[in-house]
Amino acid sequence: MSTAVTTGRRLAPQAGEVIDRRAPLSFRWDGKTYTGFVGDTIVSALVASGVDVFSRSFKYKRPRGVLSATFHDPGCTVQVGDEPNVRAAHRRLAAGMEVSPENVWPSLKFDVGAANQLLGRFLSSGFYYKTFIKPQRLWPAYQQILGRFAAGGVTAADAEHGYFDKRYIHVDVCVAGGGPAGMAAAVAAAESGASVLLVDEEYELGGHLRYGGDADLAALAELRAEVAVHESIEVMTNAAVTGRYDMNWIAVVQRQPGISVQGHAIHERLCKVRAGSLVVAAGLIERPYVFAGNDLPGVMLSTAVRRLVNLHAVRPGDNAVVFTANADGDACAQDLRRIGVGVTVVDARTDANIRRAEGGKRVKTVELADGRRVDCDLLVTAVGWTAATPLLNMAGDRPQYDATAARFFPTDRLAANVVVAGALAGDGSTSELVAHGAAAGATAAARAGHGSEVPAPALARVPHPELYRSTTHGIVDFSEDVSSKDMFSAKKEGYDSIELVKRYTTVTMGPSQGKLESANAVAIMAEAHGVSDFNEIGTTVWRPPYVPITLGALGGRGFENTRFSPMQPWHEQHNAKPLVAGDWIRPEHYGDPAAEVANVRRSVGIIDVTPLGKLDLRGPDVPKLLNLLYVNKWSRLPIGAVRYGVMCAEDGVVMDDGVTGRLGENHYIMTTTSSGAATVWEWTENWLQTEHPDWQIHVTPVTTGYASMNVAGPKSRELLGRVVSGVDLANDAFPYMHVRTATVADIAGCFMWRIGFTGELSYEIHVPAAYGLHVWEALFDAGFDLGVVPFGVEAQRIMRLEKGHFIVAQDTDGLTLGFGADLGWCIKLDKDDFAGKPELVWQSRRDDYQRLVGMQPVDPTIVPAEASQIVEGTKKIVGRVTSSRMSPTLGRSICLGFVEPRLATPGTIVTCQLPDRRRVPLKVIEGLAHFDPDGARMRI
Amino acid sequence: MSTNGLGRRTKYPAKYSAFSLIKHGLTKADWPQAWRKHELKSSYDVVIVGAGVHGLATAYYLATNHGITNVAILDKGYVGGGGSGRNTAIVRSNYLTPEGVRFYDRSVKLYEGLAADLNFNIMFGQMGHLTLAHNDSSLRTMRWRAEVNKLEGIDSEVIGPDDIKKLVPYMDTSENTRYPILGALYHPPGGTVRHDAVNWGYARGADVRGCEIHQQTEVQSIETVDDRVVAVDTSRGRIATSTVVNCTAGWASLINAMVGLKMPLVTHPLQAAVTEPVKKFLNAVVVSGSLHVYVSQTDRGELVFGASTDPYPSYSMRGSLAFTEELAGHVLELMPGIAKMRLLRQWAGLCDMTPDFSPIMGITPVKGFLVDVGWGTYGFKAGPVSGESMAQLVATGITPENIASFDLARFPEGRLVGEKGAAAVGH
Amino acid sequence: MSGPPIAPIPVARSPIVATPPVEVVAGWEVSTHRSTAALRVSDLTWLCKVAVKADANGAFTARHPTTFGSARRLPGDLIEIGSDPGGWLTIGPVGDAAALVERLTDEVADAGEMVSVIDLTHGRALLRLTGPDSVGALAKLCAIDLADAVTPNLAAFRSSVGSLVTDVVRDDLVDGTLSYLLHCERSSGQHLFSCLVDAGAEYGIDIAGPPI
Amino acid sequence: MIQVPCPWCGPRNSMEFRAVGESKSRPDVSTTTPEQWRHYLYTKSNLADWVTETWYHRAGCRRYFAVERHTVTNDIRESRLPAAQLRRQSDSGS
Repeated sequence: MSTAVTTGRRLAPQAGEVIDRRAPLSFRWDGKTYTGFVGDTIVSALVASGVDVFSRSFKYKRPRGVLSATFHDPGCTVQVGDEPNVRAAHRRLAAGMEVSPENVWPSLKFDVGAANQLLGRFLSSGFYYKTFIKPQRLWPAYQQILGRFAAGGVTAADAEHGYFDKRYIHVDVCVAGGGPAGMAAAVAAAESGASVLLVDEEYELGGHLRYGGDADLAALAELRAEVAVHESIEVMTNAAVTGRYDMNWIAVVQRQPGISVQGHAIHERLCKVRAGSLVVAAGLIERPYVFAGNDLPGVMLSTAVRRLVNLHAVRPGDNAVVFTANADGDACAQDLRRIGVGVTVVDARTDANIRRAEGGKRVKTVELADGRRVDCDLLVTAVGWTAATPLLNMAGDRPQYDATAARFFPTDRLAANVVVAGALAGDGSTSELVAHGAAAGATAAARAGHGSEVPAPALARVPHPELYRSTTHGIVDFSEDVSSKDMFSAKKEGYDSIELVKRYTTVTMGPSQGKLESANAVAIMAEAHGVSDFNEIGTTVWRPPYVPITLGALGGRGFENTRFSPMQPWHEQHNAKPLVAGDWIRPEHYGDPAAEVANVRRSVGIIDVTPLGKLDLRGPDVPKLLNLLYVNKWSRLPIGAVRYGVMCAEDGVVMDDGVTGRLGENHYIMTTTSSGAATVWEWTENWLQTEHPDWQIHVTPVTTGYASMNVAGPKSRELLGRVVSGVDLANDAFPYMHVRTATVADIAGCFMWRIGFTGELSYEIHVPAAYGLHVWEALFDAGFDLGVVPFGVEAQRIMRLEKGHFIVAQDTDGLTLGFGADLGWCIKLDKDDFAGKPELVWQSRRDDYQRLVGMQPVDPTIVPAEASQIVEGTKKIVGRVTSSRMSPTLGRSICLGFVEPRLATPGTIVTCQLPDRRRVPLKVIEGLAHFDPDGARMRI
Repeated sequence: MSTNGLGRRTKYPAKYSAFSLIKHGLTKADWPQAWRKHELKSSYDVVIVGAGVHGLATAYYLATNHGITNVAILDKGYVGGGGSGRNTAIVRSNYLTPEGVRFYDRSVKLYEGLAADLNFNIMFGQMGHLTLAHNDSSLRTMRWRAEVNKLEGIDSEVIGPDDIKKLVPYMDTSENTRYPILGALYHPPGGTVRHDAVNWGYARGADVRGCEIHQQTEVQSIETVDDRVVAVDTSRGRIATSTVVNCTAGWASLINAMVGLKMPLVTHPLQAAVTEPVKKFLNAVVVSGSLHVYVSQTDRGELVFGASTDPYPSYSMRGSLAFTEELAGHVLELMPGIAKMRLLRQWAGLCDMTPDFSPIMGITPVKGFLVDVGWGTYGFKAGPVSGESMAQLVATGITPENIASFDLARFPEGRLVGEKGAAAVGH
Repeated sequence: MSGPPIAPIPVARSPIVATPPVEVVAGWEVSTHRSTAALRVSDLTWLCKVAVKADANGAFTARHPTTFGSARRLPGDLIEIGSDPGGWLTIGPVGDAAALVERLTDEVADAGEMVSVIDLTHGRALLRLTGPDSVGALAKLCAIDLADAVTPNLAAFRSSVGSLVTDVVRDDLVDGTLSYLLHCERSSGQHLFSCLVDAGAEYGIDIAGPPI
Repeated sequence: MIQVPCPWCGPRNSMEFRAVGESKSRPDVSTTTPEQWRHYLYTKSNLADWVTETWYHRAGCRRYFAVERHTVTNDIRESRLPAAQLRRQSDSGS
């Protein structure tokens, strides 16, 4: 590599740099305009422009600069436009980016919060648990103030949602980590014939090779070429495996994948991967060193310096102290010398050490263990590594500490479909790591059914000094501002397990989730406990996601099923007010529900009841099934007849109701409530498949095979007479509670039954769905002169309430047994068996349950809100109103509700408390029906 | 009965206060242990299994209200390491049944005085609690709860979209959404506490009064003679005792099995998650039953999410991706503006669900074996009152009126509690 | 209007709003829009669909060896799908439902076996997604592995597509172009259609009327 | 997401299914006592171990079947047709 001439902080062109100097970009930071190049991260561009401080720390508001120059860099979280908490040391620069600092109220430079530094000694961890206790009434005020210190960026209520996306991926092998081992694993797996997904967090494959020397760059070029030739390898960069879940269900987040959908750039995409095997080649994360002043701007990890210098051609300082314990630190010193930075090496391997760093907005002086003081503007530490084991952890492993190599290693507790590759397993040269990766890749492929396993060549565990904390106290968790001193005192207070100290001090709980600090946290705890073996301390459990993922990506495109009837276009043209009823959109009314009621009572109206559940039942054993499902009897239902039935669950609680009609010898149609359609079908299948597989019955749901419409009102027969052929509609020929198949408006294959939910003469017509709109329109054309108008769900609710017909789950609840819903008339306890029979038998012998009754407010103008309570004395609840409406037909308010048995006698006056706390009298009526109790109108 | 009569008279080795903070800051003196370690004794008057909020509170009230201090609290893990440290720490009393309302209201009252009682700031923020209704039937249930709440003197009312928008400006209250917001049950006293603080405060309070907390002490079996408890065998040795209180939530069935009892309990994981912090924008607890989500924002700025329990029973606490997907999708239905916020961490706890969404508290067919289980997804908010009531039962042998309807016998006798209507997600 | 009503001529309609231009063909309102886009979705709801239920080891099964999870192309432009254990769905030309029901019923009428034949033409919405990028689009909606090894041509499965229970049959075109038939409950047809259009947007999906 | 091996459709994501619960046999309604019946309705073993459950493939073949699952690991070691169907098959077989 040629010696570079530096211009300001931007170095001259050099091999391996990822910036494109022909493509300058201008952006704004903290209100000022800066420029950088394509390929720069926000931070590298700012460092090149002389910016040192990117944020203030969470608690003490200390200035923070570059530490790791990676996604996890705790001091480099910024606001970009309406996007909070952007990782500025990772996010690549884009033209016109509006970047602003976070946590710096009122400004990055002047910061009142910095006063906290003086208070620091009082703001020890958990201080808030120990104060603001009294007086209690002031706590909300204290809480307001604490809230101001909340970290992070800002959101806006009206922020643009952005385009997010998801996709499913099925591969034989998923490789997490695109360093040398990961790339080799992918290639080997592909050569075994496996399909491969290769995922890396950075923008290019290569891992640490990217910012290495000439040899590294050469090796990298080779590996990249090998990956490229294999079409069976899908490469995802700037992406991360965020979680490994049961059975290798793997979450991968793709950030700004550079895909545009109809002009919207995809912000993030969640890939849900089902992989035969997972290769974890996540590598090592360089560890910060704990000492006084270790969070000063200008104190950086060796890998941070090498990234800035070699990838982004940025000069991070002029005078450096390099505290190194390994080859990477040495290489960093080399790089610094190459670009002309003055370097003082402090070599840990010769027992030299640093004690503390001093400075204000940037490090000025380093005090060494031997007392020497060295002035510098850059302090580099290379004290060792944290193994990136979260994915292994999620796969059941609990990595063990090895004091010789001074880091954690995987154990054999790993799930068989997860394989470790590369530096996680040990140390080695590039070629050794590649060999290890290749073996891991082949083994992973074999476990996914391709080729055969290859034993991995053992990687050495190179001895490394155990360097965690100097003789001074410093920051352990940079994003939470937790110091080693905090952890010592927490332990002394009895928060002595790693989980307790984590919760008490919040160490490892911040945005970097322990990536940088977990090893140090364990080491500090071991020191506090005076134990040498870290394994006695254990580690906190890493939880998904490995890196934070946007809610947008997790939510995806939000496909929510919505169901419509064939008549929906007509409803929209006629200004129906949409009612969301589960998945269905239904007309609540067409403007005036009361008028719709009046019209039905006076002449004729039509309602769209397509959502009614319909099951086609065929076979000789159908009566057995009906007898089992319903509380009433079905053995002798004649062909052409329909019957109302109620279903109870095994606990006797009312579950569903509807009518079932017999169309032929072995052919029945069952209707259910619209919300109960799916439940009743599954319930039916359950009985047939698990209790009575010997019964000859075929069940077919035909709910939306038919468009269903109820033609109701005294003139409904006359209207139907104009469009129905093949059926004699005369009262005696087609009586109440019967069914006929017919041709309606030239559409054959319709069936219609005569029932009366509204209490009027009415026919429910079921039409082959594709002709639903045709028949619907034909009915309105034909009935124009009869004054036919549509009516909606609300009008139907009013009319059924006038008739005292209850609605399951409104006039009953999760504990209403059959007799409580006034169903004694249809519950046939003399049947051998039916669902819920035992509970109903026992209930029939009791008298202690609330009864469903019809009620009318004594003041007919008062309509109690539904769920108003029936009370006695100051607060005793003795019932409630379940349904309540103003009846246009009766010109008075009417109710259904529950009352204690002793109050159920007709004529009883009960007290109802309205939401506004007024108390009004209601009179219990005879039966449930307020209108036409003996049902004469339905039988005309 | 005073909940802190004896408590006031007990001296903490170091009382927590602003003054003591400054003193310790200046002198750099160490704080004493919040609770101590002990050798396991060969016998205790009462053995409480589970050092979560229910077990610790039971011990605390045994000591403060009844002077019973020869008590061991055993936990196979660490203090508050189970559901008590994994829940979303929502406190409210706007339940459906009068007995439920009265019970949880007592808990809210205890929480309001708890920081002073325990000399430990539990950070009870009563920012208000909103349960959204997206269809007329849930709106009816909200009205039902509101009316029962009012009769019990609880501040609770149904409000409309405009008022909701005022309380939560980020909420999309427009009509043309897939899940339009028709209204909400608004409960001003509802809010959140710092769950760890509650656990630790009770632990410290129980410890200073002589109760012994034994962490890393797993119960392996329970000895009975003629259906009467005589001893508990633990990983650290045998304890003779005549009274065992099962406060182990998701693991309750396993402890019950040690005395041969089966109950209507099914253990389901309940997952939760937090986002990265952003500046405060949400000043209420928001719950949507239909969308299976609840959310609040901590003082640290994180959004804390919860949802309904996992769809099948399990003792696994590994968490699932599907949970975070549904959660995010539904939260964005409510607050589309926060799509670019990032989920930071997810975790799971174990819930022992009952058929009627009410706990099982009190005596069992095995004499001396008491249960405080079946806490499902609503156990934390009931911690203080459960501890108070269980302590009274242990001390007096008489089941307190406020837990009488939560007895185990209600199942064979068909007297289920009617919280079903309000349950689903409601937390 | 008064006097004797004039009954309009019956028109059958799909649950999916037809893309203009729209014509009535064979009694059905269909889009006649044509597309040459690489990825296309067509509404084929008008095709007839007949379901059969029979004993899994009975006479009907013997005559119809289409196994559960697979499909066969049969003479007369029929596709027979093994849609359920002991259940079949036959898709045929528009208007043939009645004849098909009769034929299938008569086939084993004398076998003494209980066989149910039901016309589901009106109960199901039917779509065809065609083009090499069909997999990419479907992979945004459906968790099933669509690789040839797992779901080859004429594989059939029922799963969740866009959070909707949907029947999927891989039915490549004669020229080998990748193509899928998808059908769901009629009332959710518009939803399924919208999901496919949204998922296909990245690949420039276009809407085409049914082949006439 | 765990995969449930459906006896008819093969392994599918658990989202496609409904977990019905511990497999139980229904008491004879003509002789059952309240204790027996409510034990059947409510009481659960709730083991942290291998359990036999009923699952329903809601988004697939719409079949109920039995699953042996470990409630700690969620591993599934077997899935088979419901007991009643197996009985019937063996009956017809013999």
